[in-house]
Amino acid sequence: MHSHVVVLFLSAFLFSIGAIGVLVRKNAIIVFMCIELMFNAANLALVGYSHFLKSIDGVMLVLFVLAVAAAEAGVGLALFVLLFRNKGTIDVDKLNILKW
Amino acid sequence: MAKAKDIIKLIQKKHKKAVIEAEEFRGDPIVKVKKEKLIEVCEFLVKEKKLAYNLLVDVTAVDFLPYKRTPRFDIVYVLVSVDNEHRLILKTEVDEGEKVPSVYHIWKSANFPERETYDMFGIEFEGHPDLRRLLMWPGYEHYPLRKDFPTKGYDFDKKWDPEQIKDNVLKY
Amino acid sequence: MDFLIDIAITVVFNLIVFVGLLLIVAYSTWFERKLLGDFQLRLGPMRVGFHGLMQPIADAIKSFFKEDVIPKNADTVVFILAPMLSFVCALGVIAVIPFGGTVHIFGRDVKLILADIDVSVLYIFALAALGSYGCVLGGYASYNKYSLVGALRASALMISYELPFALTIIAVVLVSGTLSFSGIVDAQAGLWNIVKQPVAFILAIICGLAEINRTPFDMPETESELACGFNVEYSSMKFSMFFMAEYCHLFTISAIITTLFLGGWHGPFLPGPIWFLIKSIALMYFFIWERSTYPRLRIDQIMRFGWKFLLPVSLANLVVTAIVMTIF
Amino acid sequence: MKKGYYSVDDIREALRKPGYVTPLLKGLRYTFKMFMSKDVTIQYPTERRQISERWRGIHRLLKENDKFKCVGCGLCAEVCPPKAITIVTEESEEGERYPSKFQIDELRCIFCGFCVEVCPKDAIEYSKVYDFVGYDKKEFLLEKEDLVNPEKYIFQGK
Amino acid sequence: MIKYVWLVPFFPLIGVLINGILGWKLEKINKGIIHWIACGAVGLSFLVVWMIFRELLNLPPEHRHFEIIVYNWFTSGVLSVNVAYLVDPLSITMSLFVTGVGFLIHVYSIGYMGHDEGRYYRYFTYLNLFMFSMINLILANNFVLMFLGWEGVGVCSYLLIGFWFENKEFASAGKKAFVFNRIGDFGFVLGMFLLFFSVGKYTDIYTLNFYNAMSHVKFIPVAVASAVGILLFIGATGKSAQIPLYVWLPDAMAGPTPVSALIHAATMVTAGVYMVARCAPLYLHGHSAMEIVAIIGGVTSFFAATMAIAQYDIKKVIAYSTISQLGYMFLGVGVAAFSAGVFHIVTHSFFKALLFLGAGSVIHALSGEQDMRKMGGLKDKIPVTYWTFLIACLAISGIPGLSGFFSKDEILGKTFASGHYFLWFLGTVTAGLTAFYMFRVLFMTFFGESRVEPDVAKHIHESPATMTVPMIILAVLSAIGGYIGVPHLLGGSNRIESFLEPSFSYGGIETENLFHHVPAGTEYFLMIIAVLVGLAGIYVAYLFYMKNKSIPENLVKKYPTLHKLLYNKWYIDEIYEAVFEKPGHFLGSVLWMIWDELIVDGIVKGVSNIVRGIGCGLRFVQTGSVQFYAVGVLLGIVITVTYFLNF
Amino acid sequence: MAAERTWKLHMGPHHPSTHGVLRIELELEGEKVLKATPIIGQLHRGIEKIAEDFTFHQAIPLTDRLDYTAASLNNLGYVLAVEKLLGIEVPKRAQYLRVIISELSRIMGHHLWIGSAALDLGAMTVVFYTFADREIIMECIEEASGGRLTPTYMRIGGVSKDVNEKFIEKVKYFVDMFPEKIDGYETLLTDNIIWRQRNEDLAVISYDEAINLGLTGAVGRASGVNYDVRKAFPYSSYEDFDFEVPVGSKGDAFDRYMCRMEEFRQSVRIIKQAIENLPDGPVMADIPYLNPPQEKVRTDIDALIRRFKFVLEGFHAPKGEVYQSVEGSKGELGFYLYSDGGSKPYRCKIKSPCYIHVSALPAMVEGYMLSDIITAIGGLDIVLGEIDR
Amino acid sequence: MLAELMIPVIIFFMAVFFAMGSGVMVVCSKNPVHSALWMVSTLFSTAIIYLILQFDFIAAIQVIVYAGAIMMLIVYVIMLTSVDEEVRRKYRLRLYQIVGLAFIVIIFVELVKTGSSHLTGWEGLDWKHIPETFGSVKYIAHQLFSKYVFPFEVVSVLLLAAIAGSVVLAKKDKKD
Repeated sequence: MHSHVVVLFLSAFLFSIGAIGVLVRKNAIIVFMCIELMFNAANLALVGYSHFLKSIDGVMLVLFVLAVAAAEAGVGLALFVLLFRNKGTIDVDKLNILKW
Repeated sequence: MAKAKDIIKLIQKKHKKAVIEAEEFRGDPIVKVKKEKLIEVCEFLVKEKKLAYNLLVDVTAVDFLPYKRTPRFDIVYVLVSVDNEHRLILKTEVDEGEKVPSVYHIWKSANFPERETYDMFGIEFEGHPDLRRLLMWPGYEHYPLRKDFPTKGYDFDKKWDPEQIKDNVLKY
Repeated sequence: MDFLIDIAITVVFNLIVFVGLLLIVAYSTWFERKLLGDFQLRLGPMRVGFHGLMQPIADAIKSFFKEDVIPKNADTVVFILAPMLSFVCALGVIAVIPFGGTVHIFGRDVKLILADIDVSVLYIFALAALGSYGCVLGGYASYNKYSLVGALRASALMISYELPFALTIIAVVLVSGTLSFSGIVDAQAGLWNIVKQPVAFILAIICGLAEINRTPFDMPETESELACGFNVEYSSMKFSMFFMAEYCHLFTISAIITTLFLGGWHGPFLPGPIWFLIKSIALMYFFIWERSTYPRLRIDQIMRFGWKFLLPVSLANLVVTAIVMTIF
Repeated sequence: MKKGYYSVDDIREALRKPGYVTPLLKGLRYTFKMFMSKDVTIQYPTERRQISERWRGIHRLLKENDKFKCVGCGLCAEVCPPKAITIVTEESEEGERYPSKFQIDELRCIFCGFCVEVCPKDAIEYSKVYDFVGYDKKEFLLEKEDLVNPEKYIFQGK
Repeated sequence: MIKYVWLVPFFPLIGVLINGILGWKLEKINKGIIHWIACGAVGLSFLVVWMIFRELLNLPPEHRHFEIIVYNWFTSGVLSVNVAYLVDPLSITMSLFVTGVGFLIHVYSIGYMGHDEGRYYRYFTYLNLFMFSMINLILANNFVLMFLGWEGVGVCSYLLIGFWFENKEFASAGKKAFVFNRIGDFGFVLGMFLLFFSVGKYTDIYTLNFYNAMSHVKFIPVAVASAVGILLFIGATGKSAQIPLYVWLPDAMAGPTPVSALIHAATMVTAGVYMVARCAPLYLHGHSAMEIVAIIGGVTSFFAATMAIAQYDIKKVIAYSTISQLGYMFLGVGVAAFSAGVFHIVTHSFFKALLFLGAGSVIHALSGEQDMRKMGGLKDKIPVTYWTFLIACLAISGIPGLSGFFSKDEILGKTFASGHYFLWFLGTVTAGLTAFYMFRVLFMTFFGESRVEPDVAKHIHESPATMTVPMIILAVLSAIGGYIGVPHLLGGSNRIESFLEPSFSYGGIETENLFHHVPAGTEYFLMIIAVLVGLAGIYVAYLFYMKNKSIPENLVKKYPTLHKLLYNKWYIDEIYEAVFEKPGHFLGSVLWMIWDELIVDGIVKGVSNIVRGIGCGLRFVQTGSVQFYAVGVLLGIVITVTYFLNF
Repeated sequence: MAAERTWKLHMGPHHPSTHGVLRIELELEGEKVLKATPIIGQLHRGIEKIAEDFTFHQAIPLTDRLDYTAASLNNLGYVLAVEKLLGIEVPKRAQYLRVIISELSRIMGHHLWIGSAALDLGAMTVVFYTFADREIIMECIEEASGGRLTPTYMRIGGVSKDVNEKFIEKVKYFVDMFPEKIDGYETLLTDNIIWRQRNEDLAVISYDEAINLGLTGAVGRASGVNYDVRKAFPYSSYEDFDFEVPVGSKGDAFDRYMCRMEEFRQSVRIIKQAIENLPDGPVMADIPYLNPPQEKVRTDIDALIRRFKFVLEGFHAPKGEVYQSVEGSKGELGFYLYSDGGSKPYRCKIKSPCYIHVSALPAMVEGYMLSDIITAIGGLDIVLGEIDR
Repeated sequence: MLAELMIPVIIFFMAVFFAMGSGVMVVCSKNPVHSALWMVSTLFSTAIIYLILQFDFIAAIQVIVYAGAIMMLIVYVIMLTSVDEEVRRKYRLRLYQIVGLAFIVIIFVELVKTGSSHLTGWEGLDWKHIPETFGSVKYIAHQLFSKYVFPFEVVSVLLLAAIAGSVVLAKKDKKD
């Protein structure tokens, strides 16, 4: 067992935790953070494999994931601010007007 | 700078019925008008080109309790014309419990002085947008500048109890 | 045995550097008060020791024995965590700054730098990023409107000024061809970067001022507006941690700019560390001087200045540098 | 514009000319000039300012021939706006009136100078003592013997 | 320099990009930036062309042929098309005057369009786009790239005719131009394909490259070559406004006058002639096509001239004159006098552009008035315009010494020499008519007493320098431009013919035996006849419109039918409407009712109804709760992960 | 449903830049001020009520405590009002001395204003320079009266003591050296782009609005209200001096600043003229019912009796009412006195300029940012001692 | 030397456990700010793991971009939106959430099963075999601007779009 196995385990763990967070938390920002956590788990797996396979490709992908996460954070948080301004809440249960 | 006498004459001419008394003291015209005609006179004072009293300097009151005068208070308005550079002391009489029309809509500078007069003498101004206690705290019962208020204050020796006025302050 | 000596040297060296840094931080408060006094026709601290030399120590003792107040509604854990975070991140910067050449001691070549890592510049940014949590969390945890506004301003300021600062430094990195501070210093052995990058130097000073929240960019604090901003509820040692973090920043930003632009520890006649200190203190002098002279800007003006002036200029500087580097 | 008034607009306009950077540098130069000039601080307890002849410090009761000049007329107590002076007048065997009690509450005193001004006998004057400190309110109630030599209250430092 | 020929279309393209993307902003900042960019782009192109031209002159004639491949555009089976530019005398001559005249008209536009707020950038963007397309058309080394330019100029023409699109009439004029161009283009595309396949079939060389195709055109049957030629010529009639597709050009005068000058007089409309000249070997091979070209050209020139006589709109007269002159060019190329045709393109572009610019200047001075009946006596008020206009009129009338004389005479001479005597006769009559109607315009506009409306009269002013300077330059060119092609007969060496000759002769088909030898005396005679006819035209115009103004009215009274016929342009528009538009409309309605409504819509709506039904069922899944959806995503992940990890 | 976008902030009474114990209740959206309500009264001492129990003479020190940054100006206003009530003329020398002292006070007031206004905006050094210069004025005033902050120099009918040579020397020294110092302040502030950016187009009050809100002094003049009591109703020989009054036009904080900076120069100009043309003569009017001079009291029993009468009973003013104002360092400072013929003011109303200015604060700051309130208050130059009285 | 080898291993495992713990706390914290702080510590621990795996650059970028910028932004927005919002509330899992949790467990098991195929006992960090330049800035930069230049450009366009998007979103309506 090498380090990358541990890293992969950690990755799986964090991914699951993040998914649980997305599923059960009500605060949209925490949901958002949990998505970031899942991203991070994916990054960990990529880095782990990159390290294991001695290939830089995984790391490069991590860079792009970071950039995407940054973009997502920018737009997503702007959306939350807007939501809060207009609706007065960022509770995902109450934001279900997209129904029909 | 027009002579005080001319000013008095002009006001008397235009508002014969409104003026109760008018005199000149130490070079300044002093005119006392009826409370009911106050707004009318004030508007005239602002609009008349020869007078143009566009600056309301002060509003205050004088309490005549020791003299047992029936309209107990004199309300005093000090007016200045910036362009013509002359002054006027305009007065009106009001008894306790009566209301005076507010001149806020003519001179916005009447805002604080009228509130203060209400605060200190208990004279209410009709039409003032925000007639609250100004210098004294909200919930204070007395009117300090009335002549029957001792300079020491009523509760000079009373211990200050923060709990007692806390509610009032919070209400504020 | 060699291993033990290695460890001993490392430990002793670390101790010297951090104790020295703490001393410098402590005395930079004295330095600032003295200088401000002189700029303002006053004397500054005079009572404790000769010309108030013991004043920092007296202050430290005083702040230890002050009552430590934690507001009733405060987020206690965060409230305690914030000053520590701030202070640690401020101290950590010194680890990558080279303040001298190589010294021969116990038969070993010891580099006068705590951690000669090859991504020092990124390390600095990482610490700066974490350090600004200190302000933000401190302001948030205090449960006070003034400090919350201070915290919001701090985070806005940090986000806006990190960017031009980074771009400015990247221009220097381009010129030097390395991300490591010791490499940058070595690259300046002949010609200082201030000559190659004068615009970047000025930009770095401006952004540096904003990074360490000093006038005219002292938005998070603004004692006259927010009554001290994010640290309004802090007292005792926690306050002095913020305070020391601030002065530590003052020194470290001087040290960083010295390293990046003023040739680091290079200089004739005197040994490296001395030169390093002289240059850093000269920069600190400038920062204090400037503080005594200028009023502060308003938050929206600062934002506008940062985004509409500093960012384009630093970007232009970077582009021009890159083009010039490519051509020559 | 009326006579005797002038507009500041053109001064304001002229300010726009120097630009952005030069005035900032000029400011730096000015503070540096001040940095180089002499400080004005006085190291207070050890160093003291030259104060004027008319300084209104703590009161001094003057004596003449080892007796207080004061005849206890009470004008000073009367004129005192904050009522800081307490005076009790008695008559001696020789028929001279003198103050049996002359007390000044230096915490109430506002140092307006009226008492000195109205004293018909020039019996009270101001000393130059301005740093009178104490730990208790009672220390500030000065009796007439205390007022003879107020210099003893000068703060000597630690 | 020749290998940088791609710079020529590149500069206008840059202008298009800058003005097109940033123009709305630049216009708010400073209008100057826009026209500096636009004119600068064209000016730079002109410089490059000039340098290439100089370089070309220094080479021996047989080496004056280059193909610069920029990049491979696309390859599809046997067909490989490059973005490649052909540099030979013909293309360079064309691009030289296109960029030159284009530059002058750009400059002129600064003054003319200066008052147009809000669309200034758009105008210059279109103009630059036109230059880009036109240069592509000219410099293209293959049919596809040429077609790109061909379509591009059509689009620009459409955009610019409808530039003031608030006016519905103008907008529909643009549409009309576009539709007629489309008809022509259809023929052009068909011709292109036919050429491609026929050349491929008979020689196994599948190519659309001009040089390759033309070199092998002699191997295909004459009938096929004729068919190709006719199809291509249909395209040319569309673009160059020949019978039967000429009707759009008079209406195209709705656009701004500089546009009329540039696109509808000097450059775009000559594209057809250029194309025919470019395909010279093809036409020489399929000579019945060439006959048709000549006949159509001659007839068009005559008809258009007759129509021009009765028009009162100053721009329309010039527009018909353009059609007529284009007819001349086609006549020239139709009798295999390619260089003469191209020569006429060049001279015509000078004086016709000048005429349009002059007309534009007049219109500008009269605040938009175009009716000649409301002009008159402008000679002294706008002297520069008058003198330049006069030069142009003299040039177009074929007065010896001016450019029109040489080129026109060349065509007429060659027509005569090739044995088309009737066409020669038509041409000569047309020459007289040309002189007549041009001087009619001149006299009605500049001489006599003023008929200008009083409130307009106050504002009459000479145009700004940006307008007059290009006019003066063009006037000089109109005057001396003909000397590049002084025929042998008059002691010249006809340099343009010898310069252009290599461009037509690569097909391996001899042209010499097409022309009879005409004795010098006959030639002189023909020349004199042409000149005399022209002078007679001028005199008649003088008689009618200066000396005795009642004559035209009397004539109208005397021959009302003829006048009506001429004034209504032989009722061609009405005929077209009756023959094509009405049945077309009917056919369209039928198709719309049956095909569209019933079948197409039926299918579409049926599908949508099915989808809606499914959606009605599925909408209960859509709770609006993000986390519910997340469960769906998780389900997907579970399936995917399970599949990939276990199977 | 929409979230509450605004929040409330209580600025003061313990806030570093409210210049005392002013409290402002702010309603903010982000950092934008939607509503500002000044709440005053925390320093209310009832000076008007106390004055009713004092004789006219005794009430003089009370006025020192109104605008303590320029105390002598308040003195002047009060004694002028009493003199007007009594109808007495003051000797020329006393008038000139009053002018010198009051102009020095005005400079003192402006010194404190510019120092604290700059400190509010973070320019921490200016306040020390101004205090260094203020010290010189303090010394002058100390030389004349014996007091520094609250000199109580004016008396009804004149001034308390004649000045000595040292005073004149010191004033002359100050007048010579001060213009250079003003240039110094301007180097640090006026020219500074940051200072300009913070002040320009801020808290704008138009002419009509200014006059309607009753703004006077530099605040009013910045909006173009060309009203200066020294010019409109000259008192205490101000008509003798050659000076001009600066007037702005935009009415923003920067115009207020500019007007005050110019007033510095004009005050120096007045002091220079007064100190050079200081006439000889007595400094107290010789009126029977006023306090007789000490030399007479020592020798003359009649004077002694007058002194006793003056102190114990005070003088009886004629029945009537007057309003007298002076140009204070903040604006028109007026005293309305009603006398019922007794020896005490029956009613003494103090019209303080800052009081009116504070009432105009909401009109100034609404729509600007949180930081701008600080600038606006700094530009208003308020003193709570005067507002709350 | 044993110690030299052991120290990174210890740090590695500490970081792993710390990351796990903080990850759990991100989901469990009631206060969103605390949640964000735990998130920062997760990211920081992850950065340490990257560091031990010798990806210095990625570690630094992780801290700067993730912990520094993104999380700072999140903290900022939390402060803007829900500082005073009541977080304690009755909570009841819905059916779909329970189903989702089951799915998550499945995924976790699957992932661990795959990852643990080499689960044979600790053999140490295998960072000895990695060439010195592997994770260095220079190497990554070379790769980024040669092999990955197209994704790089695409991501830059994405960021640009994100900037435009967030500006448009955050811009206040002119109407009010």
